[in-house]
Amino acid sequence: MAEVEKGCELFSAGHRACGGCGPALAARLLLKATGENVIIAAATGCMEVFSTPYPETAWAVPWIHSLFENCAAVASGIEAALKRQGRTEKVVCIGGDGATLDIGVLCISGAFERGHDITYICYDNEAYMNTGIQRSGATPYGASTTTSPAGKCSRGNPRPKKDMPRILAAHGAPYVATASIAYPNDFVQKVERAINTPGPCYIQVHTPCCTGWGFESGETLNMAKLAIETGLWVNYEMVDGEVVKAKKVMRKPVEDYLEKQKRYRHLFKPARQDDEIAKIQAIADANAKRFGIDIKKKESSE
Amino acid sequence: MALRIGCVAPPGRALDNKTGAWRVFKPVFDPETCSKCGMCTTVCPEGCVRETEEGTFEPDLDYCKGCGICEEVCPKKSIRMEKEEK
Amino acid sequence: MLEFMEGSHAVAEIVKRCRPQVIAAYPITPQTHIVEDLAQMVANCEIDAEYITVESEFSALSACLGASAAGSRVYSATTSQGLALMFEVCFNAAGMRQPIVMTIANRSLGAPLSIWNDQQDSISLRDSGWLQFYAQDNQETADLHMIAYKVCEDHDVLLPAFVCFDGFILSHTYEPVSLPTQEEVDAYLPAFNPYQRLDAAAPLSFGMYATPEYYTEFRYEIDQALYRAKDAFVRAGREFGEQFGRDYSALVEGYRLEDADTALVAMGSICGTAKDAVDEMRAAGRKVGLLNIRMFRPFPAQEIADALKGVSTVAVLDKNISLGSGGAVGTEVKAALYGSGISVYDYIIALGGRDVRKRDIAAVVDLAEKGEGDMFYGLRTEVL
Amino acid sequence: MTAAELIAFAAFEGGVFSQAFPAFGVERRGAPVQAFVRFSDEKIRLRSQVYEPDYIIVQDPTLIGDVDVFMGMEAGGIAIINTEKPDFDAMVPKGVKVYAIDATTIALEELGVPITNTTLMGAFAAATGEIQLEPLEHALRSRFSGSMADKNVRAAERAYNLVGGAA
Repeated sequence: MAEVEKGCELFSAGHRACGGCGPALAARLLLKATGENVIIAAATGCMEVFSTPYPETAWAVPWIHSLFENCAAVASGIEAALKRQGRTEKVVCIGGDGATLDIGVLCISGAFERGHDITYICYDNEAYMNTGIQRSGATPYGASTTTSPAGKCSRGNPRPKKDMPRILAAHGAPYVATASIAYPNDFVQKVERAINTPGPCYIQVHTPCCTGWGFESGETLNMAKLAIETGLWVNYEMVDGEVVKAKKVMRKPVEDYLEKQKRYRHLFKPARQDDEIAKIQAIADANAKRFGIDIKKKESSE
Repeated sequence: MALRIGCVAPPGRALDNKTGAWRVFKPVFDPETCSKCGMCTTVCPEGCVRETEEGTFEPDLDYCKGCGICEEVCPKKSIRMEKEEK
Repeated sequence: MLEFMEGSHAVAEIVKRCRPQVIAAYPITPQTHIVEDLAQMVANCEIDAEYITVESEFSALSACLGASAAGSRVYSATTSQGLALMFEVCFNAAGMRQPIVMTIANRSLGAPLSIWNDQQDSISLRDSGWLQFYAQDNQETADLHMIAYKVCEDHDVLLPAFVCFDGFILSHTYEPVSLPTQEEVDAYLPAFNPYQRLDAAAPLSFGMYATPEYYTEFRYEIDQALYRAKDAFVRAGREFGEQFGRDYSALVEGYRLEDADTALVAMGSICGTAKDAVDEMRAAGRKVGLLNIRMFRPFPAQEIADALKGVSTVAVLDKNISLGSGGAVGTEVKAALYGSGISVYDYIIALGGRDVRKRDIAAVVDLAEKGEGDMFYGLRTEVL
Repeated sequence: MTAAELIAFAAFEGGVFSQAFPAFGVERRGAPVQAFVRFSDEKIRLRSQVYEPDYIIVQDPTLIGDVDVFMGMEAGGIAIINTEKPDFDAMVPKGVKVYAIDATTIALEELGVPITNTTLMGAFAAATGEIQLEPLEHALRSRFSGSMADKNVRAAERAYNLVGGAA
């Protein structure tokens, strides 16, 4: 693990993220992977706000924030300018799931279709955390948020997560991957691969949010790991549109993950909602089937 | 301090914000049982766990928010969260 | 040397000679000829620039912002709905102090949909922090692009600018234009020298957010920079005159205002028609003149007050309507002349491509001299 | 619009100020369109459309009858009309001189396509005397290159001579 610790901190302490912030860790790991020769184009969002109140920036690399939905377009311009000036910095976008899967889709689609040499990192904490935990296109089925609250006639968010990796793979992206802060080295290696692959690459990194999901701050990595162990999050890579690698697991039932988070509390209290839990289990089962992540149990080894 | 045109700033000033004050619990590192795996420093969202000359680790309490992730990931259970004395 | 060409082509030619490194634009009528010409120039290697074929105007200006922050001279062009789509980025680019130059082929805003000319689009961005220049003809349009780059990139200014020329009326009109050579443009406009840029060798954070402790001061600084742009424009305009013989050192241009009783005030191509109308009225013994507002942002209030000293009546021709409040130019001219005793009347005219003739200008003067104003001119009441 | 642009260009080449612009619209190919030209010894500032033309050119004779192509014309005006069958005398205002020319046939013969801009330009030059042959040819040669230039110059000259004979 110590290998990701090389170099100095390019994402500095003193930022204003909540204690136990998954996205803050993702930002640190991202810069471990990119090193100094990078320009970051950031979308408005939790990370942007907790890291850059004037004049206290946490970023020790060139960084630009313009608006919520345009970081891919801003990065397109930066990449074009660097090309024209003969410069070598890598251009990396970073945006949350709202900026990426919802409001920024137009700009991202354009940038990917045009084939700019940029890497887009989506830190996915599965809702609009900056503004107080509203539903996004990345909010999973059944999660209660402030705009998809559980209630008498609602069992939380009624739709599954949008499949952004596949959408961007369909744009012809040469490298698309998912990652999780539960596996820091894997994320770092994927970022290195993405920034060294010519053309537009995409990584969606799962970054649990203790505040938004409702768990203790020390549990952030445990939660990220459980998402993978239940099959609700799959770490995989797509090269030229084909899935080439997916992390295999001995799957646990989804409720091991769900029952630890306040956003799913309505599935267990006041009464257990077996049908809803079964629907979420079906999502995990479908993921497992699509990516072939199940490790076959050997009776003897158990 | 003169404002920098365009709300632009050089790096470094985040360190002015000593987030250690946010802490309720603080991590106590036990170098005796430390296996020097470095997981605590890798996963710290603040980047405030430093390697000592001995190869063990210690938190920079000026910035540690006391989240407890390091305690959770330590394979040797050599980090313990204690209530902050204020 | 005068050459005969389309207005849009004159813009593309002068932009080429201003050497932008990154061009990002989305086609929209009546701006299309400009960006088509530039794309062809890039395709022919006549211009050393990246041309980003963005998927929307919103991305066009966003890409320009990024490229500008990375230290390149940039260019875009748009109009109407496209400019409206850029609204958010416009405020952002000015706040981030990026010296972007963008041509606006002025066009009305829907609904109802109209591709025809008025100045509602750029006027609606008057609070955004962009400098706004309005051209009377295609010669001025071309010249103002060079001046705009010089003013915007001045380290005392560091703001973006719209160079506005009337859609179709200028953009699609063929007329003689004298374009400086590449060497002449290079002598006038030095290579882009960014004040600060995104650079791994000297990292900076751009576009940070400001708490209430700082926000007001940042907005104050932008406002101050706009006022400094007046001086920068005067300098750049005078220098332009010395080099090319066409002087732009005045933010407002008076035409036969000496001894005038009534003054028209207008912006853009309508000034040409108005000058001919003024000549006819003068020939008929009427003391009428015209004030052309060349720079609308920053607003030259003092210059307008000085130029109109001595007239008794002012008729403002407003090719826009701030719905629920009258024409934008008229409102600001009234403020500029507050307390002067001059009667100022506003006329909403030429919206959505409605043609304006000399006799319309004369009719406006008649109305103003009768004290009738603050109205839509030439309403077709029969269809109401 | 091309004809208007070429005529204004040729006039400019002949040493006067000129201006050409279309009646801006959303018409698709084939729909009727209008374009305007002004010449002057002084710089042209006027931007309004032309309401009282001294000259008109009608490229498509089928418009006559549907549209009042002579609107605003006064005695002394000149109309150049592309037609095979000049049978519209009743509509011509008093004092307006009409030159009918079968520009489509000339264009087809010289250029191989029924595009009459350059042919009518030749006719206009001869009928009005506003443009001399030399600047006209110069304008065409800077607009077209190679054999296309030759063909267009020939078409214009043929019309010029034809109308010149009639004038």
